[in-house]
Order: sequence, then C-alpha cells, then structure tokens
Amino acid sequence: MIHSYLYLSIVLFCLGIVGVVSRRNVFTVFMSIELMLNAANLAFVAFSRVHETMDGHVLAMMVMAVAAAEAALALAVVILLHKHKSKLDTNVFSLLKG
Amino acid sequence: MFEHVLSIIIFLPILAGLVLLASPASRTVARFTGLVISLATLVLSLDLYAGFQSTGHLEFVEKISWIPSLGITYFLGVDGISLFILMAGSVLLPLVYLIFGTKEKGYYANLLIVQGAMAGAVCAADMVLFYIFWEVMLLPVFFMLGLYGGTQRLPATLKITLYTIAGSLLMLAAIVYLGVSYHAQFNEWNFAMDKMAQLNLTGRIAALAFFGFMIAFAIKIPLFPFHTWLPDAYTEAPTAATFVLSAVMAKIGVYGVIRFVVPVFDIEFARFAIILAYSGVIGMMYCGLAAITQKDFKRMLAFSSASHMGVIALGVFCMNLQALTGSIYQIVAHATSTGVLFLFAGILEERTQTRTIEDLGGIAAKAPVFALFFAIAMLASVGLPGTSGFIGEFMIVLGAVKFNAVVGVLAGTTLIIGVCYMLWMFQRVFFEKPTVHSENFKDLTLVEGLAFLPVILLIIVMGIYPHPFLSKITPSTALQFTQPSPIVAQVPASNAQNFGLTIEQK
Amino acid sequence: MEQSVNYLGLIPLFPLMGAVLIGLLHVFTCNRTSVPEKIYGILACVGPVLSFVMALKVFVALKGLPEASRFLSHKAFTWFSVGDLHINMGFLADPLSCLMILFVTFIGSLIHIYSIGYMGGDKNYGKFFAYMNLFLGSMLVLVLGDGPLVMFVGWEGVGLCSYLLISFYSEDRANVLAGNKAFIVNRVGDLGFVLGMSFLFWAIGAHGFDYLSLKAHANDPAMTQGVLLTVCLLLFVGATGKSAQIPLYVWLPDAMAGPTPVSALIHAATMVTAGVYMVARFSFLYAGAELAGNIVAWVGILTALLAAIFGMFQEDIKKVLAYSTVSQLGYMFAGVGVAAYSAGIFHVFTHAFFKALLFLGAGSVIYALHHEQNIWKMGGLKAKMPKTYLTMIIGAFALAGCPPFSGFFSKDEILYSALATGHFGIWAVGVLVAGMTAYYTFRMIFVVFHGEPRDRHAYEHAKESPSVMTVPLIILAVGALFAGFLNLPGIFGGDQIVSHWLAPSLSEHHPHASVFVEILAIGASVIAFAIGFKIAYSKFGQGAPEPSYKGFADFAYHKFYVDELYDAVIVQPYKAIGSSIWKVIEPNVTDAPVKGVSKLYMVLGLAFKVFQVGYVRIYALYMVLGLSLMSLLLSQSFN
Amino acid sequence: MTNDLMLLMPLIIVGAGAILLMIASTYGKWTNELAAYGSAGVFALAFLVQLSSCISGNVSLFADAFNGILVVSNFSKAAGLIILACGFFTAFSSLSYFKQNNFCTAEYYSLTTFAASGMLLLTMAQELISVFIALEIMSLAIYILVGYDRKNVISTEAVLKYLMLGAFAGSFFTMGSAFVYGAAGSTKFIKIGQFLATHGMLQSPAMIGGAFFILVALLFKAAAFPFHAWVVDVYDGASVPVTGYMATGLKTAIFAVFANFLILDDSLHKGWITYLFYISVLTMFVGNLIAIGQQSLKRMLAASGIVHSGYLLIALVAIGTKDFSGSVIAFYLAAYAASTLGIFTALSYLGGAGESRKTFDDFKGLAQSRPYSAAAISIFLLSMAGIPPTAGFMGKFYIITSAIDAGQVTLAVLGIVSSIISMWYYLRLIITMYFHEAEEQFSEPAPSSLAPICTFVLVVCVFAMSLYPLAV
Repeated sequence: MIHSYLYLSIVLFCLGIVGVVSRRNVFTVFMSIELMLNAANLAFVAFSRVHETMDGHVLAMMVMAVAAAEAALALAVVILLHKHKSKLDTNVFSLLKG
Repeated sequence: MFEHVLSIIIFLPILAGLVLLASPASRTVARFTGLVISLATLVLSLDLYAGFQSTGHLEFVEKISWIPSLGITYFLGVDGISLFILMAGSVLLPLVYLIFGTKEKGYYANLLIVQGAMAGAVCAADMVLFYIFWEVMLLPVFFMLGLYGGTQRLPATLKITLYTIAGSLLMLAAIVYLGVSYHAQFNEWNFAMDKMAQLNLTGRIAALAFFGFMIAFAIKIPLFPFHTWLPDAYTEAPTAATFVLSAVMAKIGVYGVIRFVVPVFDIEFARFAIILAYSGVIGMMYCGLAAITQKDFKRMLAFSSASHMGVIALGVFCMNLQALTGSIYQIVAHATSTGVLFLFAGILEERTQTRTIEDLGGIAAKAPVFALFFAIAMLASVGLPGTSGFIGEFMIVLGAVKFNAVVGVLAGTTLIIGVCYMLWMFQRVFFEKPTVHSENFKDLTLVEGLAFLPVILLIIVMGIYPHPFLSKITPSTALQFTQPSPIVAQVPASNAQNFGLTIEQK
Repeated sequence: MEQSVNYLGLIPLFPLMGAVLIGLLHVFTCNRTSVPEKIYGILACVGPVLSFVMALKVFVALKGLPEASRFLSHKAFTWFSVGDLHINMGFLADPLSCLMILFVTFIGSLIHIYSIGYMGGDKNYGKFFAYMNLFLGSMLVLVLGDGPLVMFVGWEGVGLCSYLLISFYSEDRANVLAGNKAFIVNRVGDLGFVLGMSFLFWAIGAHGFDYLSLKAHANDPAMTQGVLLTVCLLLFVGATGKSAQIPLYVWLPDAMAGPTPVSALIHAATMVTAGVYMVARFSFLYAGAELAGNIVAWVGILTALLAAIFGMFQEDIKKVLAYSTVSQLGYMFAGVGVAAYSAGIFHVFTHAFFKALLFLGAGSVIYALHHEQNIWKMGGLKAKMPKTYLTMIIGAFALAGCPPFSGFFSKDEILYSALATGHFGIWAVGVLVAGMTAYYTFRMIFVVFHGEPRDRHAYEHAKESPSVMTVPLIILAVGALFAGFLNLPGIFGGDQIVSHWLAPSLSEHHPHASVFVEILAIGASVIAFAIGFKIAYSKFGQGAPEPSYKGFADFAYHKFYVDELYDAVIVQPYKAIGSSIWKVIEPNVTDAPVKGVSKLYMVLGLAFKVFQVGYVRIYALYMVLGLSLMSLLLSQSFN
Repeated sequence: MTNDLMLLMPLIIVGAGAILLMIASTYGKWTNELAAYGSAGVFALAFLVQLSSCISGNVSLFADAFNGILVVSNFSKAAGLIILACGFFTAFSSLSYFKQNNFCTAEYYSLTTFAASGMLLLTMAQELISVFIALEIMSLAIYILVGYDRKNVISTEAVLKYLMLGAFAGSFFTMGSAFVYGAAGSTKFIKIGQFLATHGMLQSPAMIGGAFFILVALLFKAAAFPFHAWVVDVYDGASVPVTGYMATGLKTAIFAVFANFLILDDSLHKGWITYLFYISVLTMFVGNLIAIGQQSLKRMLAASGIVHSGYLLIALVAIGTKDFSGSVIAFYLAAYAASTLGIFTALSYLGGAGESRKTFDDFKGLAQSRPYSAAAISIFLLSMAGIPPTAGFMGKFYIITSAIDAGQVTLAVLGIVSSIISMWYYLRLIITMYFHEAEEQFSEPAPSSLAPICTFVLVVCVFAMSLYPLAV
C-alpha cells in the first residue's frame, strides 16, 4: 500500500527533474521545482503514515511554507527578467559564460 | 654573546627588510641600512663561528614549543654542516651593498629578507620550520627577478618560481609523511629532524617520500635534468639575485640532501645513490660542455655554476666521509669563487654595457687589479691547488673513486672541462686587444677593491691552510656515517665489482 | 730514518715571496708610475739566489749524514686531514730532490740574470719576473714536496706559470691560444695524476700519504698487481702531459711563443723534466710493475724518434730546439722505463745545462737579429757574435752526445742500461735517434753561424749580446762541458758519483753486463754521432740555400699533421657537442617536458571554458548527469 | 535552559538585529551608512558574545537546545565566529563599495544579517528539516543580495541561475530528508545516528537514497564537481561584497553542516568515502582548469573557490577518524575566509565605479600607485596558494597531515599537485600588479578609509593565524 504512494512521489519527482532540464520557460521550470517539492511532501506524509507519527505531517507543512517563500522570490525574479528582456526563455539569459 | 644569536641572525635582516619595504625610505637609506644590518649579521656569525665547539652535534640550540598538538617546535641549531653555509651567506652578502650603490629600495630590502630566510633554512632543525623558511627564501628572489631583471625576465621568473614551488610542495607531502609515520611508530607527534633518523621506513610510500625530497632538492641544486630553469634565471636576474642563487641558495639544496635524505632514507638512498651520482656527473659534463659555446659571459657562468653544483652533489651521493666533507668544503669554495665571479660579471656588465664575450678584450691591461682578482677567483673555480677550489674537488674525486671507479674517472674530467671554458672566456675578455666597449674600462675603485680583498684572501687561505675549517666540519660529517645504516657497508662491494680493488674497510 | 729540519720550507718560500712582492708592485704601479727595471731585476734575482744557497746548505747537510739515512724532512703544518686522509704540508730532501733543487735553483738564477738583459725595455718587465719567481717557487714545491699531493701543488703551479708565460705577449691571439693549449693538455695529464693518486690512496694511503710511508707499504697485500699497474700508468699519463710525451707532446712546440728565457728555463731545463722526476720518485712502484716500465720506455723512445724526425725539418730555431727537447725527454723516459732511474735523472741533469745553454744562445741570436727566428734568414753569424757561437757549439756537441761532453755520458748511460737489461729494440731506436740528433743539431749550427749571411741587412746590425747575457752562457757552457764527468762510468776509470749519490732514494739495481756490452753501447752511439755530424756538415757546412721540402720531408715539415688531426678529432667535436647541447638538446629534450606540461595546462584551461556555456538548463543537466552517474555507481557498489 | 539561551545568544542577537534593521530601514532618516554601522555593530556584538562563550568554555561539548534540534559544539562555535567575522567585514566592504555603486538601500544590510542568522542556525542545526529551513533562510537572503542591482541584467541573470539551481538542489534535499525520515523514523541526527549504528546504512535502500540526495544538495551548495557550474557565473554576476560574503560565510556554514552530517555515524562516512574521494579530486582539478582560462578576476576567484572546496572535501574524507579533524576544517575555513574576504574587500574599493575594473589587465602596475593595497592582495593570494608563513599554508598543512594520517596518501598528493597547478593563476595576478607598467593611475581616492583598514586587519589575521594556529 505504502509503496504505491512512494512510487507516485518518485514519479512526480522525476517528472520535475525532466521539466527543469528540458523546459526553457522560466515559469515551467519553477513549476517543475514545485512539483519536486510536493513529491517530497507526499513522501513525508506517506512515511509518517508508516511510522504512525505526526512528524511527517509537520515537516510537510514546513516544507510547504518554505516553498511558498521561494515561489514568491521566484515570481519577483520572473518580473525582473521580463522587465529586462521581455522574454522568459532561460536561454536568452546567457551573458555570463566562459 | 647573545642568548638567541641564531634567532637574531635570522630575524634581524628579515624585519629590517620588511620595515624598509613598508617605509618610504630613499635608496641611499635602504643601501646604508642593508649594509649595516648585513655587517651586524656578519659580526654575529663570526662570533658564532668563534664560539663553535665542533662537537658534531647541533650547537646554539633554541627550542620553543610551537604547535604542541603536532609536536612542531621552533627549533634552531647549527652543526659543522650548516655552519659553513650560514657563514658563506653572512660573509658574502655585505659585498653586494658595497659594490652596487645605485639600485632601488626594494632591491636592498629583498636582499635582506632573503639573507634572513636562507639563514633560517640552514639553522632550522624542525622540518616544518625548515619548510617555511625554504619557501620564504624564494619570494624575495621572485620579486627581485621580476622587478629588476633583464628584458626576458618574466618567463624566467615564472619558470623558476613554478618549478621550485612544484618541487617544494612535493617535499611538503614528504615531510608530512615523515611526521605521520613517526607518530605511527613512536606514538607521538614530532617533526624534529634529528628524530627522523630513528624511523625505519620501507615500502613504496617511503620510496615516494624519498623522491619527494630528492626532486625538491634536485630542482634547487639544480641536478641534471632539473636544471633547465637555471640558465634563464641566472642570466636574467639582477646580479645580486644571481649571486644569492648561485652562492648560497643552491647550496641549501645540497644541505637538504645531507640533512634529510642521507640519514632518514638510508635504504632508498643506498639503493639510488648510483643513479644520483651519475646524474650529478652527467650534469657536470653536460653543463660544462654547454658553457664552452656561450656568447654571454653571465650565461656561461650560469652553466659553469650548474656544472660545479653537479660535482658538489656527487660528493654527497658518494656516501663516504672524504667525499661528503669535500662537498661541504666545496660549497664554501664555490660560494667564494663562482659567487664572486658573478659579482665581477655584474661589474663588467655595468661598466661595459655588454654581456657578449666577443665585445670585450684587453681588460687585463686596463684594469690589472680587477684582472688579478678575477683570475684568482677563476683559478679557484677550476680547482687549482693553492686555492680553495682544489681541496674540495680533490676530496670529492677521491671519494668518487672509492664509491665507483667509473664515476670517479668521469668526475675527474671536471678538471679538464672546467678549464676549457674558463680559459677560453678569460682569453677573450681579459687578453687580446681592447675593443670599443673595453678600451676605457675603469679598474676597481678602492672601496670595491677592499670589499673584495677579504674574499680573495679567503680563497687563498682556504686553499693553503684548510685544516682549521675542515676540523670544524669533520665531526658532523663523521656522525653521518657512525649511525648504523647499510650505507657504509655496501660501498666496498660496489667498488670491488666495478674494479679489481680490495680496500680495507674501517 | 729521516731527520727533521726546519729550513726546507724556506727554499720554495723565497721565490714565492719574491713573486708576491714583484707582482703587487707591478699591479699597483703599471698603470701609473713605472718602477725602474733595476729594482725589479734585483728583487727578482734575490729569491732564486737565496734558495740556491739554501740548496747548497741542504746538500752539505745530507752529505754529513750516513749513506742509508740521507733524508731531511720538514713538516710545515697539517694541510688537511679527513678520516684516513692525513696530508701534511711537508717537504722532503733526499739525494734525488737535493740534486734537482741544486740545478733548478742554479740554472734558474742564471736565467733570471740573463732575462734582466733579454727582457730589457718590455712594458711588462715586472710581470715577467713575478711569473718567473712564481714558477721557480712552484717548481721547488714540486721537487721538495713530501708526498704526491704536495707534489701536485707544485705540479699544477708550474703548469699555471707556463700558461701565463706562454701567453705573455697576450695582445696576440696566437700566443694566448698556445697558452690555453698548454694548460688544457697539461690538465689532461693532471687528470691521470689525480686518479692515480686516488687509487694509490685507497690502496695504501691510509698509513700516511708521504713518500717514505708509501714506500714502506708498497708491498702490502692491498697493493695488488692490478692496482699497481693502474696507479703506475695513470701517474705516467700525468707525466706525458707535463713532459710532452706521445700523445700529449703537442703543446711544447707551440709553447715557444713565450719569451726565450721562458723556453730555456721552463720548457727545456726544469718543468718538462718533472715527469721524469716523478717516475723516478715513484721508482718504488715502477720497480714492481715490469709492464708499466716497458710501456714508459717504449712511449719514451718512440717520442724521441718522432720528435727527432720533426726536428730535422724545422726552420724556426726555437722549434728545432723544442723538438730536440721532446726527443731528449723521450730518452729520459726510456731510461727510467728500463729501471735505470739514476741514468734518467742524470740525463735530466746534464740536459738542463746544455739545453738551457742552447736556448739562451738562440735567444741571444734572436735578440741580435731583432726577433728573427727563421734560421734560413740567418747565416755567417760566427764572426759577428763569437761568444755566442763558441758556447752554442759546446752546447751542440753536448746535445749531440759527442764524447767527452756531458750529453754523451748521460745518454750513453741510458742506452747502455737499455741494452744491458735486454731491451734491444729500445737500444736500436735510441742509437738511430742519436744519429738524427747530431744531424739536426749541427744543421742548425751550420745554417745559423757558418756560410754566407742570407739576410744582409739584419746581418749588418747584428752584434754580440751584452755581458749580462753572455756570462750566463759561458757558465752554462762550462757546465755542459764538464757535468758529464760527475757520473763517469767505471770503464773510463770513474766511479759513478751521481748514481751512488742517488742510490738511497731510488730502488734500482744496477745491471751487471759484460764489458763487451758496454763497449758495444759506447761504440754504437759514437758512430751514430759521427755519421749524423758528417751528413750535417756535408749538406750545410759551407752554407746552403733553403731546401724545398717534398714527399716525406714535407709530411715531416708539417709534423705529420698531428695538430690538425687533434683539432679535427677532439677540439671541433667538443665544440660541436657543446653548441648542440644548448642549441638543440636543452630546448628540445631536457626542457621539453616542462614546456609540454605548461602547454597542456593552457590548452586544458581553454578547453574547460567551453563547458561553462552559460545556459542554466545545461548546468542543471550537468547536475542530473552527475547525479545519475553517481547513482549508477551506487547501485553497482551496493549489490 | 538559560544555559541554552546563552549558547544561542549570538543567533538571537543576529536574528533580532536583522529584524530591527529591517524595521529601521523603513525610516527615511535611517541612511545606508547608519545601516552599515548598525549591522556591523550587530555582528561585532554577536561575535564578542560568541567569543566569550568560547573562552569561558565551561559548556559541555554537546549541550542540547530544543531537545536536540540544535546542538552547540566547539566546532559550531568556531564556525559561528568565522561567519560573524565575515558579516562584519562584509558590512564595511559594502559600505565603501556603495560609495562607487549606487543601487544600495538600507535593507541590504538587514539582508546580510538575515543571511548570517541562517548560517548560524545551519552550523548548529542537528535536525534535517531545521537544516532545510536554515538553508532556505540563508539562501533566500543571498538570492536577493545577488540580484540586488535590479537595473543590471547581469545580476538578474545571476540570481535566476542561482535561484533556479538552488531551488532544484533544495528539492533534492527535501526528498532526501523524506527518505531518511522514512528509513530512520526521525529527522534528528541523533536518532538517525542510532539507526545507522544498529542497522548500518546498507540495510535500508531508503536510507541510502536519502543520504545520497542530501549529499547531492550539500555538494551543490559547496560547489563541488559536478554541481559547480553555477558558481562562476553567480559570483561574476553578484556585486563584489556579496560575492565575498558568499564565498566565505556561506561556504563555512555549508561545510559545518556537511561535517556534522557526515560524522553522524562511521558507516555513513565509510559508505560515501569513495565518492567524496573522487569528487574532491575532480573538484580540485576542474576548478583549477576553469581558473586558468579566466580573464576576469571575480571568475578566477570563484573558480579558485571551487578548488578550495575540493581541499575541504579532502578534510571531510579524512574526518571522523580523529576529533582533531573538525578543527582542521574550521581552521582551513578561517584561513580561507580571511584571505578571500581580504581580496574582495580590497576589490570593493579598487574596483572603481560600476566595477569598471574586473580583468587581470585592469590591475597592471597597481604596485606603483597603490603599493600597500598591492602588497595586501599579494599576501592574500599567497595565503590562498598556501605559501608560508601565511594562514593558508597552515590550513593546507593541517589538511594534508590529517589526510595522510587517515591513510589517504594519494588524496594528499593529489591535493599537493592541484595546489601546484593553482600557483599559476595566483602568481599571474601578482605578476600583473608588480611586473607590468601601470596603464592607468588608480588615482581616485579610497571612497572610505574603512575598507582599507579592514584589509589590513585581515592581513594581520592572515599572519597571526599562521603564527598562533592554536587559536582554533
């Protein structure tokens, strides 16, 4: 029973990774990252079910909070990027290299 | 005279140099300070020399705990081996301030620092302390070479610095290895040199550590084939730096071999001695041959210096008392002869504005005193009896013959090779007819003459009456062979198989 | 056995101090005020004369001692001492060294006096005498030094002086090159000497490295035949360098570039005989090594032959004498080679007189003709300079070995010993060379002094040299005439004084051959002389035009192109190797790894810039790739 | 409990200070200078408190606070000292930096303080989620600081890269901690340690995977190969003082927590030792090779930062076998921090308006016009290169000693080799400063005398640490 939860979370996590690597739109990338975090949350909750303690739930809450903060910052960055290049393609932002 | 005379000899020049660098002193002030400090150091080291008991063990010991957690101590001391390198430095360096009066502030300051650092490297009896001074020694040379060198200075600077540091970092690994294995064997942290002889090191890692040391020292000496930095560096460096490099710093490489490699890695050393000896001999011949065709007398002297260092190193690798003592004596002799020759080359360059041998000639007629001094130094460097050069060279050849007949014969050829290029250069520069560059060559001024006189006299005295000097060296060198090690045992074997000799072994 | 005295050290010290004194005086005055030559002259002659007096004192002292224990030693100080190696700066006067110092100081003094006249007006007058004194000092160290190492000091010292004096007229490159050649060739010999000493030391040196200790242990078990032979041959290499034997004789003829007194003193009378002296010194070794002795003898006699051939075709008066010197040295080595040490030394002794005489005579001729040295520009000088002529005739007879001149007895002694010890080959060649010697000597005399003057102008201005130069000639002539009687062999009713005098310091046993052998030897050499003289007289007696050399003569005139050969085989390759090392090998082989590494390093540096593409996705990709790689390894390692 | 509060006092001071600064910055009268001094004051105060608690030293080694979520050890104290010092010097260097670059607002300083509080929390955190939170507190503040120059597309790009990759790594951390939690049933280090002690690591795949993910996240923050690519760009894009702050404080905190995590249990350490071995080697060499090719000074320093992470990883490989290794890491971090901060402080007032001077060539002949600054920079470079008698040498010496002592001879030798390679680009700057003729006179006066003073204080630190290495 527990395993299916775990499989799901892992699948989500991998989807997130693929998204980060493959997509060029900043939004999509950040969404994939959120996806990964949520996969982690799912795992937490599932494990807390296994251990029959509430710790997992608490931890998941905390992660969500942090994720929200991160998302807020991400949005700010997105706005900045749009100001500069009016594009959200990550490949546009490759001035720093070499 | 003082409680901590060694510390004073080491740190007085260093501090003075740093103060000079930090202060906006004028060049005359800098020169004067340098002169005073170096003379003070000279007085101190003469006092040291007078007070030296020649027990063979470390004297004037100073030992203060520094990093107890690793047993690293501030541990100084001199014995017969280090004493003479120390003396060579203190005796020769004042010359520079007397002779070259028109250099930058940094020039003199760096000289002071390097003098102190070299004294430290020679006196240090703790490996970490030694390593620190060993590295510090290089920095002033780096700056002198880069700031006041010739036109091609930058590549030369990079080459010598990277080359030397590469070597010394390998040595650092070896030093740490020694400390750790001491900790493993005796269950206490210690980095004191004299303790390391008790280690019994075997196996691959020990051999690696041996090479870590050997490469570092081979680069510093420099030993064939690690000499390639030398010609450029010696040629491009300002005279004082070349002088310091050839007269003292190279010797500290040999000193290192005697201090670390011979007593600690006796097994590896005995195993590789023959290869090292050959590399010394080959280096001697190789550089000697290269010297004969040089157009630039500074470069020629550079090669000749390398060639002589090959012989000196050979003396260490021969693993018998005569050769070892000979090479230490030769260290001083070479410092006084070749070092002084480099100074003379600097004077020549300053007064004729050329370094090309073909541009010069007939100086003997113009400047008899200069020619006389130069000739004496030159004869010492070709090892003429009656000069300091002969005693060491003879003892090294003698020891080499005992060590291995072939090596001995090859080592003997230094008699011929040396004389070839030296006479050739002397003929072109001092004999024949004056050229445009040399026709109004000024002889040494009174100050210069008086500055050089003691060294020239030293060359002759050390040639005619070396006994008092040797009697200070011998006890320490003898100790190198008293400790139980296979070194002495296997000499006659190698000798017998190479030549039909049976020599009674004491 | 040996008796210690404290004045031996003074003998070399006098000239050395003179050298230092004169040298400093010269160095500090030469560019400002010029010191009057008189002062230099007097200063220069004081040293040699004083040491001559001391030498006499030594002689008397030795005479006073009983035959077997004629050894005076003087340990000045411990030179150096490391482990077994104890070297004293010690001096030893035994009959051998006593004889040497006697004639060295005597002839040395004479030549100094002569030089006062000869060098007159030279701007480096002071320098010359400084060098000459230095030379005499070193020579005395060489002779008196107790032990090979102390001898080596003098050995190298004389080499240095000869270098300095050959390149005395240093403006001219040729002279300096001749000097370099002399020094370098000598160094080749010295290498042999040093190595020989080393082997000797490791064999028996631990008991003390002076002659008497070495002699005492010469038969130790440590002294195997192998070692003995090695040592003897290596030392002989040294001797060939110093005494101009095959293959190292090439420097001596060039050495004539120096002033004539130098040629007389250094390159005829004293220094070049050092090798012979050394072999005699180590007679206790050579006596044990038959083979080494034979090699020495054969090298010597062949050198004698070769030099005689060259001598017959030279046109420079000094070159003729130079080759005759080489040839005579060959005789001496033949003598010591066949273990007739006293004969060899005796020839050294007589040769010193007549060869110095001939050189100084030649010098006086050259002086008279304003430094003309080509004999084909001379002629008929007999009338102009009688003193020189007479003295040189005496010298010539002595050199040619005509009885009863000194040369005859000494040379005959050698040939006789060769014959008596059964070296017929050596004897035969020796006789042949004797004839050639007579020929080229009188060729020179006749061409220079007889017949018609070839160069009128020079002839007109020629005049007899001042008495400061002729008096030494006369004194030497007397020596050349009578020195031979000091060692009159039994057959002439003498008892060989010199041989008996030398006996204690040499380990030789006189061969006892039949009277017939002795007659044979004497007869042969006399006949050889007669023939040589006859040919010379018939060809050049009434003066002759300069012959044109062809065929073998031309080959000999060019000295068999030996110099060219050496140049091609040794010198040029040496230079080539040198230049190739620092032009080709250094940058491309020894330094290549260093260069390569630094190159590699720059290339890699630029290569890695490429990976920093700047696309954030790619960076994420790197992470993922690394991650997956690691997890792959993880799965590998955990199961 | 009071004892716990005393131990946490520095953290509390910094946190409160940050909040106060934030509030204060809303007032117009509160100028940047005041903010700078304020933050500096906060750091100084916290530093002194920390120092006093270090010296009094009467605390038990593992004094729990908040039942084991936070643990204060000597190691964490030392790391805290370093972090606070970094914050202090950063405040002054920023002050002089913003004399020439005008995109500063007062919040800047509160953000540095927030970041510092995160770092401090990180050094003490002994529980995965609090580690995560501390990490985020630190990172979020740093993100903002990196992108602080809003007008500048470069810095915006930098923040994009940093944020994106950082969040990416962060998610790995959470996933990892989830698995570890799953395996060990708790996220407290003590519990995890007990679990490992009883079961060992290899037994539960969840533990392996979790630990692996956590390791990845930490390696990312520590800029180890292959997670190093962002460092160069981000350091380049960020403004000089921020870069310095990141290079020193952040790295210190990360390695502190890294060490704390690795010494949980021997089996854990043993399990990852081979990976750490290869990663550290690769990190050193890749970093060196990147550094060789660089023209810009900041990028070179960033790359050399990667190399130094490699050295620290050596120490981590050799950790645990001796208690003495913890002090090795701390000492090396201190030495590295001193020299790096020194350089960045010097750059902050030498960089010129709008960071006009960034490449090597811009600093030609600095020695003629600014001899003392040039000397200081050379000393810092030599310290980074590990040339005695600087702190850098001692640090390197300790690391090599501990490595060889732990039997990692190969690793030690490779470390030596890499530091030979690194000599080249450190010397290169010295050569440019000293041996080339000046192309421009660095004529503009130092905007504030504080930064130079800080530089020289740091020079003194570099030497003092090498002479009295027992300070750690």
